Amino acid sequence: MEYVLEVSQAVFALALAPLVVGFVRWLKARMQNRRGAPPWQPYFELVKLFGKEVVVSQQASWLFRCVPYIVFASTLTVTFLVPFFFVPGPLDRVGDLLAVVYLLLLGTFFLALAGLDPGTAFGGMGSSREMTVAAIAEPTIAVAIFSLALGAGSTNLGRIVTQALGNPATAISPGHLLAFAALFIVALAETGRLPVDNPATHLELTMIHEAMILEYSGRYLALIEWAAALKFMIFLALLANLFVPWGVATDITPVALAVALIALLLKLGLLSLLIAIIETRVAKLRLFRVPELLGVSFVLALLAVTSSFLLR
Amino acid sequence: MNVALFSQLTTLGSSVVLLFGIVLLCRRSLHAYIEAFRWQSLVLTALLVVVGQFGDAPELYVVAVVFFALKVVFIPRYLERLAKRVGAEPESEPYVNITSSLVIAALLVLLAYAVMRPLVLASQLPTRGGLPLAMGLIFVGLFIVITRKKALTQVVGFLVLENGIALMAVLGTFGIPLIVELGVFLDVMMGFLVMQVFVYHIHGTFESIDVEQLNQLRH
Amino acid sequence: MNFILLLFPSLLSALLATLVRPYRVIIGWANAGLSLVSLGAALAFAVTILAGSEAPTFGPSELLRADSLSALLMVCVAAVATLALFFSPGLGRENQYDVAQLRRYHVFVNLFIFAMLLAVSANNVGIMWVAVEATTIFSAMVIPLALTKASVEASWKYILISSVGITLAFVGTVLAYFDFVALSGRTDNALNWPVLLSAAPRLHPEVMRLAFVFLLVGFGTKAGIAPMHTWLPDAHSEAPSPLSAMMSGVLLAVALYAITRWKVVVDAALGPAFSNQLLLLLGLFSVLVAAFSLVIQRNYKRMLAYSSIEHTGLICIGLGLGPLGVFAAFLHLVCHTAAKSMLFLLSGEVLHRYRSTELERVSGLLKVMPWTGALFMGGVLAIVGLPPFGLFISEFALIRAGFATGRPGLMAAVLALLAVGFVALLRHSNRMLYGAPPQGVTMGEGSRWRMAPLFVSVSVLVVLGLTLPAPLEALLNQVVKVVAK
Amino acid sequence: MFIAYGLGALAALVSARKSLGRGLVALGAIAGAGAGLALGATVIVTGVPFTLFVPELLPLGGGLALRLDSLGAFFLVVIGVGAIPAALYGAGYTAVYEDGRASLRLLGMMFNLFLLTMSLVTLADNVLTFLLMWEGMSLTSFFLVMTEAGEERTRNAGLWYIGMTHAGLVMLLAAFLLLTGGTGSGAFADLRSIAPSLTPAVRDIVFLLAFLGFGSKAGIVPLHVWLPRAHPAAPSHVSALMSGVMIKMGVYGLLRLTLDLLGGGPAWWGGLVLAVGVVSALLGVLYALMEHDLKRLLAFHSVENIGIILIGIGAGLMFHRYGLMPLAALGFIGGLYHVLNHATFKGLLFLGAGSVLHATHTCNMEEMGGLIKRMPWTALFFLIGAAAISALPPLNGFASEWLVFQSLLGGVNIPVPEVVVVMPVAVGLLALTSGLAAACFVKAFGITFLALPRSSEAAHAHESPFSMQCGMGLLAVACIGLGVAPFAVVPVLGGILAGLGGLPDTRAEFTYSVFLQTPGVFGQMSPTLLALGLLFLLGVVPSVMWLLRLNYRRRLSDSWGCGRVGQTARMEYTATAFAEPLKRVFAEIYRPMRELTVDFHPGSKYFVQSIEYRSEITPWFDQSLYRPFLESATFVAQQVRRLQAGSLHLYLLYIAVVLTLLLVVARWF
Repeated sequence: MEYVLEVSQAVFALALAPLVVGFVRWLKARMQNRRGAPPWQPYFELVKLFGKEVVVSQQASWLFRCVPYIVFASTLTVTFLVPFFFVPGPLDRVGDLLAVVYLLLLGTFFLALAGLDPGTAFGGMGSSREMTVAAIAEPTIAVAIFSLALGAGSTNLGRIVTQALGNPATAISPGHLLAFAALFIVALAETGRLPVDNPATHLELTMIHEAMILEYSGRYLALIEWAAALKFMIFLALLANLFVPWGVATDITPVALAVALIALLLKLGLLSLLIAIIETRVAKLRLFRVPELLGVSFVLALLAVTSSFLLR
Repeated sequence: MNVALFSQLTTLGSSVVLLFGIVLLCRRSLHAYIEAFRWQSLVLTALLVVVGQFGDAPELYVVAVVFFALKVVFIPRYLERLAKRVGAEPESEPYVNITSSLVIAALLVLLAYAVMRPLVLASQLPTRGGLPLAMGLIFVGLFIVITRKKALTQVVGFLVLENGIALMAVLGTFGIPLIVELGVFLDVMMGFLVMQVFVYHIHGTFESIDVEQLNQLRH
Repeated sequence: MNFILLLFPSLLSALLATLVRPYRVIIGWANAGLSLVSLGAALAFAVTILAGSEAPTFGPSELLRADSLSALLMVCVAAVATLALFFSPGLGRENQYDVAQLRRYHVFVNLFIFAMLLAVSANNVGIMWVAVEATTIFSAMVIPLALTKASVEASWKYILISSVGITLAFVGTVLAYFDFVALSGRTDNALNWPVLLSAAPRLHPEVMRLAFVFLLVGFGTKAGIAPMHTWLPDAHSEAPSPLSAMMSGVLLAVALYAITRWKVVVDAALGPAFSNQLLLLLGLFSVLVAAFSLVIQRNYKRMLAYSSIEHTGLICIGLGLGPLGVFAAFLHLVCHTAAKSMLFLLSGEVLHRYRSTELERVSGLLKVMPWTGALFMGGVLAIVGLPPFGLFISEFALIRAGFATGRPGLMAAVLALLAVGFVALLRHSNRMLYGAPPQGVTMGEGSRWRMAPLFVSVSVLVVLGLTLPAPLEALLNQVVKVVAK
Repeated sequence: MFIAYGLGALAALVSARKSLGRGLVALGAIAGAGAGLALGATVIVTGVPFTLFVPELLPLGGGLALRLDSLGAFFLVVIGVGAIPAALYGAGYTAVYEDGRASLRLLGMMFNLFLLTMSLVTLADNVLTFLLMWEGMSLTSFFLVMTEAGEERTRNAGLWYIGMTHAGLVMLLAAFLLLTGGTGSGAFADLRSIAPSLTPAVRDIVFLLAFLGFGSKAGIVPLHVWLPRAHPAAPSHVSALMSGVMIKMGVYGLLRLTLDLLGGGPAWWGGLVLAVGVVSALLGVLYALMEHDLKRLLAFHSVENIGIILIGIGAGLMFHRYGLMPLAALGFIGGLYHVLNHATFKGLLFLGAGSVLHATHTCNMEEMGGLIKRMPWTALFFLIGAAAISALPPLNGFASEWLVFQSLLGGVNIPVPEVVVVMPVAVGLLALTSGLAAACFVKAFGITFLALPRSSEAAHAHESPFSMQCGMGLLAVACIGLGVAPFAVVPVLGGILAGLGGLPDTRAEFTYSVFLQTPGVFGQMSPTLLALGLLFLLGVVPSVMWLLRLNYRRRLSDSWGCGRVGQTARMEYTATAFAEPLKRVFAEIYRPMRELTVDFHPGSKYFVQSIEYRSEITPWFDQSLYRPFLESATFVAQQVRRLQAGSLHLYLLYIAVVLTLLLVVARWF
């Protein structure tokens, strides 16, 4: 039964991911007084891309063609380790937060290689920037979640959530707040959102993520886009469930699950709103200001983990 | 046999020997050096005889004979010939000028007295009075070797140094065992010969016996 | 009888070289052959000592005597002499000397060897002094084989400094003798070492202190202890290589031997503290001077000479460290003798090929002369104290002795200085061994078999590096018994 | 083992035909390493130490004493793991020296002797044996570094190497002799019994000396300066061994002395090791990022990984001090595991770099590119190595770093808060390090192997011979195996540590279960299942797409260049450009020297005629630490040289002065 739930969680996340992206876009459009595309627009785009033939650079190697699958698979693996609406899943023991962080890094690593593969200036530029961001962002995630792990006495996400459910008071400890801020900033950076990167831009010189995948098309692009959406989803879920775990089901009763589902959607909606507001309010940072922002978040995370080391 | 007289004589003799050493300091010409050295050796020979006489050490007579032959006759004559051969240019101004050399010599003798104090105390010999003077002569000889610039004058200084040791030996121990003494004489002679050979070499290769120019080998 | 076999051959060869004029190649070979005899005699002494028999003596009033200490030194001297004679100029191979020079060389080198052997086998310390003085005279005659300004200058400095120093040593001898006479009248064998030693406890301490200062400075000049070492680099760099090999390999050892002899007497008189202090002080200073003089060095023979000073300093430190240290010191002495003599002989080959003693003129040695280069490298690795060569072990033992006698500070300083010398030596020898050979240097080994004797040295070093043969260990232990009771 | 190595060395000497000689050398080395591996394995499994005592040799040090306990056995195994592929690889690689650039005989002999002495270091059981083997290892590796001594650069590197390592030996000698505390015996057993009786001050000095001494071999910052010099100079299979295995001997020595002989110490020991580890890790990877010489880059990464290992060990030492034995064991296990892993992937990477060098005759990444098409196997192996060193799951780098992280998190259990503060900082910086490492290896692999060749050499590169591929392949397999099956390794490591410095047998904590877990189940993880999951999904996704009959047509075309056609290598991103953003981020640490010279058209300054941009980075410790030291040494030397001024009178004066001084001393003091 748990296994079924576990798999359903993943499938649910996979299915919902494009919608969340679309929803954020839609919210943004509304705030900018545009009608904007409907939230489910991303599904159409995926279908279209899957239907198209792929054009591959003749300078690219076999690596270029493997990368989309690697990225998609690694991100999907992560979804199995992240609690969405049910804890503790049986697969929770398979990988803890370090596994999650490094699996995401795995995806980034290969995506960056793929960016270098066709030998265009844009690809290289994108990879360089992406890795710069990732090199500072990934550790921040690890450290931020460590501060929670210390509170919960485990590095396994499911267990952290369970513990937090056990004593909700921890949610408002200083360590948690700092960690939340840090993780939120990183989430923006990692998922290529403003003010770090502009998902809607088409000016290559300002692109990070988009520049890296510039050479991709057809089903490859579809996979990568979907994986990106999934990554976004994962980060939202982490933010939602690790810090405000309320509602997450611990026992397998239809009621609990229904409540959990609704709670999750609610939290996702709120977070999307928050992101949409930010994205409409702030302008994109100059590239070399980005590390400063990430540095801030890294320091925040460091403070968070230190405080939870000491206040434990 | 009159011990007091003996000690008088030896002290007198050793002071004369030292005096010649100091006289050496205030002379310039090589000839004067050699003369002073000859006289010093002569007095030393006499001293040897005296000690041999009073301190019933008969083998000292033998020593005296050899010493006379070597240091009064052979070496000075040889030095003269050498000086003629290499052109006896007078000793240019030494590193320390004469007056201050004399002062330093005096200080050295004082040091010798201070250093030799325990020996003087340790011994009951009638000749002990001369021991510090012998040490003083050794220091003076060393001083000459250090400050004089001509190869030949350095040789003379070295010989004075050896005289000092001979003096000390005869005063302190009435001569060292004969076989050693003979060995020492052998060394002295060979050493002297080798040195004069090198004086020739220096003169041959450097067209002068000024040691100052021997400063090519460094570090 | 054995003493005759030890001393006579070198005299005989000197005589031969004197009589036969002009010089003939056969003389060189005859001398080399004769030196083997004295080597055998020396080994025979070592054997008799190890057999546990009383130290044999010889001559009127026991003029000569061979205890374990003498035996050890005899073997070293005879071995190095043999090696050097086999490498001497005028053994058939082309050389830059004319017959007169060769004759002079062979006369005086053999006399030099005789003097050294006499010095280590003399029982009477006066005779010992005479012999050491004689070594100066004879070796000085050989240094300027080819009359150049440099060689004349070097030998003049050498003879004057050494003579002055040695004379001071004689002052020390006389002082000690004086004290002895003042105590127990004049006897003919008074200067015999055992007699002195037995009388020592009753001698006046303050007199002996003065005597030891004179002796240390005097023989120290000969041993190349800083700051009396100044003649050493000049003489070594200018002398014919076999002679430098003997001077650096054993002459210094002989001087150290003399110091050791007197140290024993003085220690018996006033306890080891005084002499140990002086030895440690001067030893450390020597190591310091040598190590830093190695850093900036332009001449490889001078480089080797300074390393000799460094090792002399080490041996002095060892002598000042009590029984353990003495053991290490004499082991070190043996190893250094083997290594340094080999290096100087090789440097002769290098000089003969490159026609220069300048470091920057010499490069690519390993390409130019593979065997010489390899041996040279081995020698350098040995003298900087790397395994598997004997000096690694002896230095280890020496440092350990220092720590065991509670002088960690001193040992730390020594280690640091050794490291400095290590890097400096390796830097220079790197430049010599590798790189592109300069123009106009004929490639290829001269005659390979001439190197054969040197493989003996190398194998000795390696054996001493991996193990300590029982006979040598026994001999060294007896030496320790003699030196530091 | 000894015989095999010995024969290998001998074969190198006598081998008539060069190819035959190379084969024999490799054979000897492989046989020897295999024997060592077997010996180590048996000791680990049975737990019965192997002892051999030869009193005839080294009598002064109390005989040649060999004793292989489980700790030494582990490192012997590491040597075997590193040596076999390297030897295999070397058989093919050394063919380039047949042109007489270097003596194959010397190379082969030293290679075997190097392995022999290194193996004996792990067996040594008394001080002299240890030091002898240690110095022998240094000397032989020095000769290996000097293989291409024709070049000035190599000689320089060799000198730096031997100098640093000898300085290290000096400190070790002092440390050990202090430890013997006057008593002659240097047997480790005696040291163990003496150590507790020493005063704390002495113990501290011993520890510091040993840390510096072993650190200079391990390459901790700032004693690492020889690594980036020596590794590029040495033949690649040798650098693989030196970087993968030899520097671990420093770790072995540190563990042996600190944990085994001294039996642990105050908290600041661990703290110091931890701090130095963190600094080494961070600086190592930062300087690696700025390197464009492939082998220098890898050398700096060795510094980084030594740092990670030391972090684990330092944490272990701290826990040991506070009696948290399971956590201490976890820290040490993390460190040791990383030792093993680093031996595999760093060896693999150096071999890969060697193949690239072999093919393109350059190590400068800016002249490479596109090699993945010409040398696919090398590229694949290098990619595996790069992923492993970037700690990407499910490869072995991840497993060991996970353990180190977990042990650091265990720091919360330390009762003293001011000590605890160290841990989170270490956690953060370690995380940062691994992130940067990933970036660095994207650069290393991407610039070297992907895109278009940047030079004709790269364009005409060729795949390396079979033996070299075998060498790399073995290590690649090892990387994967050690990555997916840590559950088989960790308990063994626990068993190895049992009893060292009072560490308990942790077989209860670390069981042979598929799930890696930490004491008190703080964290759980199963690389095995992760790997399976990844593979499964990698299979599922395409097959699903195939089932859905998606459009799987593919068209080849030119890369898009803003509508510009005809792409050239000039358009590609360079390594320098790739690293530029990070260079700006960490400019405080790099303090790069930048100069931009623009000369304008005489007419108007809007027309630029030429732009020249230079940027250099010189590590600060080079000029702020080593240069002053060398300069002062030279200064003293110049002063000392004045003694020998050439004036005879001066020399005589010395004698007189010394005489007078000593006389005064003797007379009145």
